[in-house]
Amino acid sequence: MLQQIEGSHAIAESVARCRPEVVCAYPISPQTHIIEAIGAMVKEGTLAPCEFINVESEFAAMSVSIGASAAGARAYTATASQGLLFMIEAVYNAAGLGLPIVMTLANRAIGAPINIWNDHSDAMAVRDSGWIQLFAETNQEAADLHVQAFRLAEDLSVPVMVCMDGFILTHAVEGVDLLDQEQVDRFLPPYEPRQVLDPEDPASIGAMVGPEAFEEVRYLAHLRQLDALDRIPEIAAEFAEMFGRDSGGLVRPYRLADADTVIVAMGSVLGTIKDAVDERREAGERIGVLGITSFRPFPLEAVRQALGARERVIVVEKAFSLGMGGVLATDVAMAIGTTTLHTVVAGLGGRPITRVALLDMVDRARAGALEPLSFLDLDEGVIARERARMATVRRSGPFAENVLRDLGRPREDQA
Amino acid sequence: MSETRVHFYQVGSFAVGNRLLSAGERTVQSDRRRTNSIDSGHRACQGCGEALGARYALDAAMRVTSGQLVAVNATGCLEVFSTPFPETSWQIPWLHSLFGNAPAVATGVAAAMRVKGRDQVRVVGQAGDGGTVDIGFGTLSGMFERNDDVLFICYDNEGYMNTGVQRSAATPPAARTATTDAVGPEPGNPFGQGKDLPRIAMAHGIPYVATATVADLHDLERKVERAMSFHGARYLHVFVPCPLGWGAASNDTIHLARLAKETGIFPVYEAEYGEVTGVTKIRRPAPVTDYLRLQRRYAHLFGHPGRPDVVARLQAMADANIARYGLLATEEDE
Amino acid sequence: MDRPFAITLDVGTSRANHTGSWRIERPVYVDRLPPCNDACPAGENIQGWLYHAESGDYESAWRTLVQENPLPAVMGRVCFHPCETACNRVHVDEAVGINAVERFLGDTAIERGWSLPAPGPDTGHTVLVVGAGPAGLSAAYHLRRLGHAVRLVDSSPRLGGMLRYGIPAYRLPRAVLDAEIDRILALGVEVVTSHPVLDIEAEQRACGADAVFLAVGAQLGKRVHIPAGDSTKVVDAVSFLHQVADDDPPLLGRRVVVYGGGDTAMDAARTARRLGATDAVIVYRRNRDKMPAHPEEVEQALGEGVKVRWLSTIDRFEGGRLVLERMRLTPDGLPEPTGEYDELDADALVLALGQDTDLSLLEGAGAVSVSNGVVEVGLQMMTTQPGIFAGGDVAPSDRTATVAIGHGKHAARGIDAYLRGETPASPERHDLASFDRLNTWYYADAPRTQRPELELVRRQTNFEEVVRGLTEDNALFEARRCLSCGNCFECDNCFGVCPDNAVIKLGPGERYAFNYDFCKGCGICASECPCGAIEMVPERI
Amino acid sequence: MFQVRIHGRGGQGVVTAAELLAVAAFREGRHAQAFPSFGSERTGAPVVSYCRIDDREIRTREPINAPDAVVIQDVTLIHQVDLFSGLEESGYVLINTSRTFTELGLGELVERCRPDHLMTCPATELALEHVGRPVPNAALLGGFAALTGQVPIHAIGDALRDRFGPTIGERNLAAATAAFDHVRAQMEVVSGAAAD
Repeated sequence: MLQQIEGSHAIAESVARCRPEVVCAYPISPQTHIIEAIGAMVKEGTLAPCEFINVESEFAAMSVSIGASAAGARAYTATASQGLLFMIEAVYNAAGLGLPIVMTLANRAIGAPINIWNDHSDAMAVRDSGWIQLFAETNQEAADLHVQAFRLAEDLSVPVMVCMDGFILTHAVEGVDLLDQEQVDRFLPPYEPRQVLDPEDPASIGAMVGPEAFEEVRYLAHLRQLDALDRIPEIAAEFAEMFGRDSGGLVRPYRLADADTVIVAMGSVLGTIKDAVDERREAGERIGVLGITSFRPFPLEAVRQALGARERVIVVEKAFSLGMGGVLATDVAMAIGTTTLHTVVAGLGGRPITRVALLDMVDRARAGALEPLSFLDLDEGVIARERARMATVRRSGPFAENVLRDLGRPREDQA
Repeated sequence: MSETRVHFYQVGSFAVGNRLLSAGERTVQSDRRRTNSIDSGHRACQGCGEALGARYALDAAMRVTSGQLVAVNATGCLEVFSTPFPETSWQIPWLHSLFGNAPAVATGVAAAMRVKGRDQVRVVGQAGDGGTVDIGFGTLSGMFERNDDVLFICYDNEGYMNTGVQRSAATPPAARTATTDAVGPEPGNPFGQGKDLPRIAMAHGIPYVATATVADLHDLERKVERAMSFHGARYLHVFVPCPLGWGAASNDTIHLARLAKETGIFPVYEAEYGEVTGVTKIRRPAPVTDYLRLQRRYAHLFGHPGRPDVVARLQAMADANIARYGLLATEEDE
Repeated sequence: MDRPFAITLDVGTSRANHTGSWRIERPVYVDRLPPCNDACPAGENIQGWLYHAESGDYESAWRTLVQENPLPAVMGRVCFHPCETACNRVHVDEAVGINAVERFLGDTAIERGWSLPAPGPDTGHTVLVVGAGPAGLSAAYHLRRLGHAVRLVDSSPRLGGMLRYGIPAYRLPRAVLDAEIDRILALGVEVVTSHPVLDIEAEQRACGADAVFLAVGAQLGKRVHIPAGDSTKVVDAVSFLHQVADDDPPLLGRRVVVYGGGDTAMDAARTARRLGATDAVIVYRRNRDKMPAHPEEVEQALGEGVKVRWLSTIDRFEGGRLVLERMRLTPDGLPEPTGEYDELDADALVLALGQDTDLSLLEGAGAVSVSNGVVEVGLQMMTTQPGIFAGGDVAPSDRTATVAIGHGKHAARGIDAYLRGETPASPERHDLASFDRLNTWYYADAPRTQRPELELVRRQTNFEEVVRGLTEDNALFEARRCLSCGNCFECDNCFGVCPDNAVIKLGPGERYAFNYDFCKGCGICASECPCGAIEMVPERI
Repeated sequence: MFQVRIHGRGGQGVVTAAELLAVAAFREGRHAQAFPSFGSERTGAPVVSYCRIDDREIRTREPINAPDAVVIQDVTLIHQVDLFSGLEESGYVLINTSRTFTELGLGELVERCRPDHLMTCPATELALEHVGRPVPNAALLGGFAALTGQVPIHAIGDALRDRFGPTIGERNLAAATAAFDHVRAQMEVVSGAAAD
């Protein structure tokens, strides 16, 4: 039923209809509304049976989920940013143990400096953890992806992280067509664990594995990720067939035909990018978009096919690897080989990514003026002044505060 | 002449079993059908107190629950020596996740059992002292505070033995560890530090808290049984000597645990809902030196010139325990 | 099983890892000789019968007991129980009351009419036993069990020797003695009483015995010369007690002095009290520490109002008055005269200064070597004349009934070997289970059960038995105080304390075995074995 | 390159022995590399350590599968561990024992290897005598020096003093020297017998 609803609540409703049995909650913006809503449903009894556990930290949230999942329960939690980092040891552990936990990651920047707004740094920090990471473009897709995520996780016995942009999606109130309980039940069978703690069939889960087998264990985990490359489109196709709606999949091409320039991105920014591309298409420019839904596993083949031999590919991403550059771009480069590739880091810490800026980016690329790694809307002045200050003052202090001071100065002081 | 009638069984209340005891009065460990929750072939040191403590506690819990038990284990010696691929020593459902999260994982297992309608399956979380009082403390406190239905057992050997004998917040004063060397004016672990976790647990007001040692099996098993009679968060702190970390003879493991209790170094008691309800009295009082001298981690306190002042402080700590818990038997007790 | 590779493991898999390879020492189960058994002159397997008594199986306990000693009810009263002196429990609280339990078993056997084991198949040999005291009775019993015919002769009209004629009835009721003697005779013993043997070889020839056991005891009271007037009454304790036993007590008067410091002196003084003496005074030349009488005997005598003049000798006895010389102890503990004198009124003086043997019956047997008034014997109690054995007070040893019973048993075995033409093998003796091998923590604290005693008033006037027996509860309690030194009693400690689950419990009565596949040799089992029945030995190479 | 494998039990100073050997070689201006094997085994379990000695820089990090010498600290391992795996016929063996190879049931080894390369040394007894504790490793290094000639005894002494300080170091060196003499004497007997 289509309704105008806050993103977080849409997720809560969607997750609830997946019949999670253990839900762990620890507040951190911007995911808090999700678990608040689920908590209320458990408390009032509309979601039952379900254990809603107010834990004392994100580390405990993931740990409780691990225990619950290993004991055969469908486990769910949500976090963001620092919370994800605080639970990171358990995040890796859940994947290593092959426990099909589903977690919503309301993407948010990582401090210091502390910042509650959106970017993808948190997701990138657990890129190699063994979790499947799916990025939602809209709240509709986010809601649908959660249903698919439980199915995928439990099929493969791999945890799945549904990434949705914090605030931009979680706090946006827009139309979402939520599946009803009957529909979800049709799509998502009850959880049958691959391994479970059971007094009737005891086993030791979580053994120490030495050099003799560790590599194989890791390779098997990798193969499971590769299996997911098949399962993700299959599940999306099944979903589309059942509910008549495209959600999920590996990649999401947009107006790629004959495009010589393609912008690659993940998450909510794709909408804005599509608007910009439409504008240029109308002007006759051969430009298109490739949205990446499955970041892990990374669909190398799908990206290669989608991008083919383009004149230029611009990767717009909300995170980067300090001292190196684009994270998504590196993966895209791996897929497309020699095609000219630019990384544009954008929207860090919640900075708006505007169509104007995007178009400017495209222009510069066409003009050969776009660096292999560039930062969208970077305030060059601030950078220059801070660098100068650091060059002259030994105890220059933390540059985060300096930048704030710099930006806070009266306008006439700025050079 | 008055004759005292004593229910007397030669070694009844101290030894593991005894042919003269009725089956119900014998320990779980005296039973040939005991679970052996942690079985032969594990790689613990010779004379490992923790391996012994784990079997004692879990076998007792297995009996109480009729085998409906799941154990969650923190990283540490117990985990490493019991489950190196491809061999596990555990005969019960067992899960190891991380060093600092065993209480939370146990909470998750308990929640799953409850939601699945399998309330009869009980959950034990277990860790060494590092996994309990240090890195696992946050999750443990959370589990306590929520009163989750988990019995958490700390096997306290007073240090990080798995990594090569480093100090933990359970390391006693003056003990030498790899990170509190026996050098300088205050050799060994400093005085005035460390956590008294059983008392912290009591402060949470949880249904049951108890301390025990591997030297008193009847007491330990009774406490496990008592603990399992409650639902909610329960805590059992078991004193398990470590021959390697303490520099003690492998055959002295039980002897040391006994001395720790008899000297007052380690008070043995139990508490319900935050109030002490029972104390295991000292049977044969002994000075702390009897206990300390058997351990190389205290060797710097003895010999010439030795540190009688430090020994006196340790004795004072034991005396304080004796006074606080009333550990000395009175006429009435006898 | 379909488990995720490596991360999840099936139970029981660690048993593939044989940690026995870690071991440089291995525990082994041993049996050691408990000190009680070691100390028992009668060679009783005390721990063995206590083991049965602990579980309340008194008949098995009694049957184990009478393998060595056919007179438990008697010995449970009169034995001075060196077993209890040796008992390791002394170092914990008090010795186990072995003697009391023995008496309980003996009394129970009489009460329930248990029979001794049947005689062995007839060997065709006959053995002459001279003297029906404890040594002779013991020998007769063991000889019958070995299948030999026994001819038991005694000079007195009734059997029992010193048990009957030396030990007062308040210590050994005659009914008990008779019951146990009758039980031996029921095995088929030819008894000849009131038959003094004057010539041992003639006696043997006359009855055609193939061997002789000589156990005539030491029946002659020692006398010393004490200047005494005609009107004074001086008797020796052996005769005095014998007369009392024959119900023909001499008249000693109201003030009786007993001279000597042994158990016989105590018996004499206490008997005198019972016969109506208002004053029974023992005169002894040294102090209480040096007194040879057993402490509990002294205690009981004092409790009954017997008085003692310590450090005194009797100088003379005249006109109803004894003159005593005070003594003092040299640094070596020997009494020496002080030249100071006391006086003591007395109607009679009983000399209890020891006994001698009457070996005149050996005068014709020239090959039997006698020295210092006793017969020389070898390991199997054989004298220097083949075929003639001797034991009890006539042989060199402590003169106690328990020793005599042991002699009788050894002699019977020696005679048996002699008659078969064999050399008896001496059984293997285990190492002693000394106290330092025990881990006494595990034994419950339990003081010894005191045997109830007759009220003091009553024992001054009659010969009722002073020390009463244990109730069944008490006997059970006392038996369970046994530490089982050196021998496994299945306490399950080793089975419980092994961190590697490497001890196999074999089931009731079967004890345990080590699983050396997994034993790492830590030694906890040996340290925590209460009774020291596990030893760590270096691993074989 | 000369490669040594040392067998012992957890807690017996097996790793220390390899390290001391490496330090001794280093003090002689040679290149050396000592390393342990890691496992989940604890006190008492059979363990091994390794040492490489060469005149050139040692770059390889492979495990030692074909040692030139095997040192055995604890004879009780003989029937429990494949102690001589990968040992060539020309290899050296030094065992802490007062018995002979044949008495130890190692007749097969005696058949296969050079008699002057198979030596025993009562290292534990020597340690008790000179050091006062049953730690055989220092004495065995002395025996190793005599047997293989890879490091001189004075370099062993340097390593022991470095590690244990002058007092305890000297005591260990005394044990090592006694072991050196013991093995040397044994070798002379063997070579004398060979000459006969």
